[in-house]
Amino acid sequence: MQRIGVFVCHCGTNIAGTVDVKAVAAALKNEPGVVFSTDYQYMCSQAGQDMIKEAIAEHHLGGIVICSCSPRMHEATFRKTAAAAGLNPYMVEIANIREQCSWVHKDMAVGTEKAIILGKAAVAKVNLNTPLTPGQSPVTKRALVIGGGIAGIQTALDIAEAGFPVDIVETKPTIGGKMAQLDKTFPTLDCAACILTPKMVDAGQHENIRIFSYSEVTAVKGFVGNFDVTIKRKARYVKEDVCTGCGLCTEKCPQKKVPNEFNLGMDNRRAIYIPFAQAVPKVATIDPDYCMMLKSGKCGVCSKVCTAGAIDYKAKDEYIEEKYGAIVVATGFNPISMEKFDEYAYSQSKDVITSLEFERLTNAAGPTQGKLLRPSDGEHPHTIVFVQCVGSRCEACSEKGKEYCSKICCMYTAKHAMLTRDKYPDTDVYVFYIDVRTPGKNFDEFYRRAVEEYGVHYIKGMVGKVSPEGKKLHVQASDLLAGKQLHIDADLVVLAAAIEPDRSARPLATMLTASMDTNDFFTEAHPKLRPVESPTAGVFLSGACQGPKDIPETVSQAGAAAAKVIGLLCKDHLTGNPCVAHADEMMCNGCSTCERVCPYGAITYVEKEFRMPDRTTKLRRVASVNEAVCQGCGACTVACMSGAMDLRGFMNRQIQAEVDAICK
Amino acid sequence: MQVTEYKPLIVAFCCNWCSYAGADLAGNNRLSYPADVKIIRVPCSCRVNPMFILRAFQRGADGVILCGCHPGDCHYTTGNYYTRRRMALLFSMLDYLGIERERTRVEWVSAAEGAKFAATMNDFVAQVAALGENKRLEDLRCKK
Amino acid sequence: MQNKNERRREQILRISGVNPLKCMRCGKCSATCPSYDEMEYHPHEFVYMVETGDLEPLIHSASIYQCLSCMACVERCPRGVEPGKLIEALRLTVIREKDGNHMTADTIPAVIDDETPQQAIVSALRKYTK
Amino acid sequence: MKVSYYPGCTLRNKAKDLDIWARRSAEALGVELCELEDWQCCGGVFVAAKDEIATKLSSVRALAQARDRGQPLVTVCSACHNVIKRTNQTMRTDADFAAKVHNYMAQDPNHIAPYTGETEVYHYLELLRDVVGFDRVREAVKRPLTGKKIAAYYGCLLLRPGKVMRMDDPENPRVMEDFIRALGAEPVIYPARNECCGGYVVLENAQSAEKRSRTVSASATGHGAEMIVTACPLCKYNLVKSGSELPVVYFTELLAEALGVKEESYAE
Repeated sequence: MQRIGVFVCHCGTNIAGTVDVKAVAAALKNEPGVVFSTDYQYMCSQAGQDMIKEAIAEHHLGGIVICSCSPRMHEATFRKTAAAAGLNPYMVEIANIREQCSWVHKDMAVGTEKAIILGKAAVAKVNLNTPLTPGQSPVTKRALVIGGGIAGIQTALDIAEAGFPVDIVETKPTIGGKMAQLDKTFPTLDCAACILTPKMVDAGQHENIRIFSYSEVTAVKGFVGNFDVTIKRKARYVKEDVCTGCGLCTEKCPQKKVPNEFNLGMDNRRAIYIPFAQAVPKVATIDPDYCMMLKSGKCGVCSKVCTAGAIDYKAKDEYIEEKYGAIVVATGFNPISMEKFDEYAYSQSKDVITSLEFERLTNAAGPTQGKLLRPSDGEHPHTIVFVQCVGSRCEACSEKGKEYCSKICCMYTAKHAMLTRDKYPDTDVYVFYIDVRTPGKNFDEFYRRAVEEYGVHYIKGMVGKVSPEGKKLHVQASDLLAGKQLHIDADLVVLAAAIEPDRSARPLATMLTASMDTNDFFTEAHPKLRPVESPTAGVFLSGACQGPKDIPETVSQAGAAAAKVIGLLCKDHLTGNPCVAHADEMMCNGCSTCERVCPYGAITYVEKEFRMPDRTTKLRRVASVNEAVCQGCGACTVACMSGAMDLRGFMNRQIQAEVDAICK
Repeated sequence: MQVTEYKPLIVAFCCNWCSYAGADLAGNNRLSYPADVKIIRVPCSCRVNPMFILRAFQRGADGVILCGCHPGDCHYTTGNYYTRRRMALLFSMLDYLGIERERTRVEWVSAAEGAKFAATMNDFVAQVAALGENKRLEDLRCKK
Repeated sequence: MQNKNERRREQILRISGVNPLKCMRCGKCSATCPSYDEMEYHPHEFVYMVETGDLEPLIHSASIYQCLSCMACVERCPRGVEPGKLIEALRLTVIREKDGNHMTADTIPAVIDDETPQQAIVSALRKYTK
Repeated sequence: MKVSYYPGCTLRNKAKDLDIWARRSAEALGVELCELEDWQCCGGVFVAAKDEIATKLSSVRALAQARDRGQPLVTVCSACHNVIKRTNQTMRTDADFAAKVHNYMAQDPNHIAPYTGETEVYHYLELLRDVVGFDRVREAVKRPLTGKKIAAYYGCLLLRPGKVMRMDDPENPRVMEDFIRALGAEPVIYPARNECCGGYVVLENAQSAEKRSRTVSASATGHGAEMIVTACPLCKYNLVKSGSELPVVYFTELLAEALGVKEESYAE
């Protein structure tokens, strides 16, 4: 039994107006364990706190109950008070007799009676409290950024600038991501490469940044401040530190028929390649699926022409292990496959393309050197139809598309339409839309310019079918405002394909025990107040892996994620929450149920030796909670069938004592 | 002879992040509800072991209500989904034992829904009061 | 009158299983409808008119007999509204009422020839009569 | 192997040849089509309304009979296939509907155990693709249709609703094209192949059906087809009636011709 002190606060008249505080203090005096009980005008005031400290010392109190306002208000205050008096801060319980009593009841007798019961419940709980000490863990002062698009680059640069080392892991041979493939950017129409490539160079040259390109994260262990990460460096068959990026090999390689993924397969590259001129690192990579030397041992041209001697056909995948304090996910997005939308004839005609393909077709570094030419015959298209929302905003159970709005399509389509009309005024441009969504600075103005200054035909309605007939694409569509079914013979049809998270995100989320929504976007810790943190401590989110985003939003989120990482890495030690789950190993039956319900992956099972009553030892499998990872939700405590799992600070016994006290 | 009005005894479990804050907000806005409701704070609705609810009924509670974050808004991501499933099972078992469905309830109350909290409690108390005392599971040995 | 309209609307929703509130008004059903030009009211208008309860014009319109039941609108609707099923339910509601038959056995000989497959006749009777 | 076979009303009358060639070809491919006893007309169209019970009973009877025989149910006519497959799906997924059907069926003199969607329903083309295999068809071909440019016409009934029919990609199907390739001919892919021919509306608005069918045959002609092949008697009727320049034939006729069993069936 503890020696308990009870302190009833008047809160001016806030409590005392409806609750007879003296009666409460008197009634609680008789509760088991209570050795001291008093009331005071303002417990949270300096005088009130001093009174508590004195009482703790004078009466050798082992636990205190404050009957006052909500614990959400002053629990932290009174815990500090207790600590200052040498009492463990977790020996403090609050009975909420203001928000949940005096403020919601009008009758003094009723309020007083309820306040006494709430006080009794708190006394019953504190009787069972045990001193708790939060654990401390050191912080590895290095960050990992997974994904080297604009989100990853910006996050890495911001962290590096703050003085912490950062590693970027990128699966492609170069950083740059989707933004490197874009031509112009809305709403200012500055060229994507002009604003991105300097950042890529900065990242490549920064003393605090290491870039692991052509690499993947394959395993993550540990917890906030202490992640152990395995990174697979895929064999690129070119020594990264020796290659000068001169590009001679990429001109001499005899294997010319490799679909160029950077141009979305609209032209070819060689088997040894540098994705684009401004690649970082500017190093060649051999594609093992097409290299004749790797496939059949016959060729070796690149090795012969390489003056630096960088080619290494015998290279193997390498695995490196590194420690990190924080991990930022920046795995980005991809347009969805148009396979299930063949009413638009994407797979039946080369002249039906996606918006990203259109982006390459208008890019000076693209397959047509920036001339807008039909992929089928290289002719200038004179009628172009843009179809919005292809695969976005589908019903929830759709087998074809996504339920969400992809957010960026309205704006990039306005950009495409405007640029087309600007460069080729003889071209008719139709945009079929359901809604034009332009919430963003200067966005709607931009869209209006497309209509008013550039004469883009915006038509409210959807395209129903695209029929390739001869050299034309017969487009059948609704014009809802005119009440007509339109039939347009187009030369080019551009589909605004919905975007989805990169495929690598799902396995990565499993490794990180970071949660995802049903669309495989990473879930943020709080949708409004913690938008760049994952619910898993130490894992942060940057860019479109968290939801569809345009470039300005991505860059702001990238900076925000970096700020959170810097805040974490600045600390030498992390103080945990001591109210975490704890397994009684003697009771644990090793069933793994708790492991499965834990949303944080905080529970693992370990084999442990136990001494049996007959003096033999037995190896048993028992649950072990990582206190640095556990967030204290208690899901495991209820799932545990043997009753071994309990939650410190909210133990089964404590809650039952509260129930009993209330029901007495 | 004095006739006392029947006052039901209601135990409310509220999760720390949404519903407890919602209850506080009801207080801040002075939205009254019957004093019969006594709130117990838990970190998450999924911390509520069915045992606690059975215990409350055994000790003479007339109704038990469990409040958590709205589905999808759980501070711990998935806690309230566990709650929803567990309580569906528990309530059907209670039903089998003869505890009326109306004596138990799961309600999602966010931190912004002070008004909903008060309205829910008013409604629930009236509902339980209409049923009268819970005698089915009550253990008289626990009565003083 | 109000009641009759409401009853009809309720029946249409019930037997079609369609929820017109799912419609996001994109017009893809009407974009895809092969009978568009034969109709006075078009698939997206059907959905909206049933949603708002504006049934009278539809009931008296020849449009409801022009649907081919080809299910193109059902297939392509991004929201799973299934306008084709709604039109069918509406037509059934009309033909089930007194004197609602749109076609009778007597009128069939005039519209068939020696080659007309039986399938066409039974289908038409099923679509246009009770 | 043995499969249950549902010919349907039109194959007994106006489209006898569709039926005969299907039977002959199946025999040549080692599949025995066991015609259901006392089958009744499927009604020609699937009535989507949930409260239309009686109109679907004949399909349920056919399905139940196949189930009792332990055989999959095969249809040739696109319309029958559409009705029976969709009825089967409804029996599987709509418990309320199935219960009402059982109440009806319980009054049948030859009452059978309640049917709950156990039977697999194949269109003849699916049978060729999934059970026989197009490779086996290719091997069995005696007179390949080499050089012929054939446009497959699916119409609407074979493919839609895609979620229920599960026959092929409803927007870019390939089963008939693969079938044509297996016979040694060259398929012509044209966009109108999954558009409706006008269907039963030919009796209500002949002009509308004519327009629809013309669109289809013009599209096939424009893409260089020499012939249109279909699985549906009504499609064939509408296409021919609208004055298609191209000959319109049933897929079973082509199959019988390639397998070398066409003359035999003429002899009958």
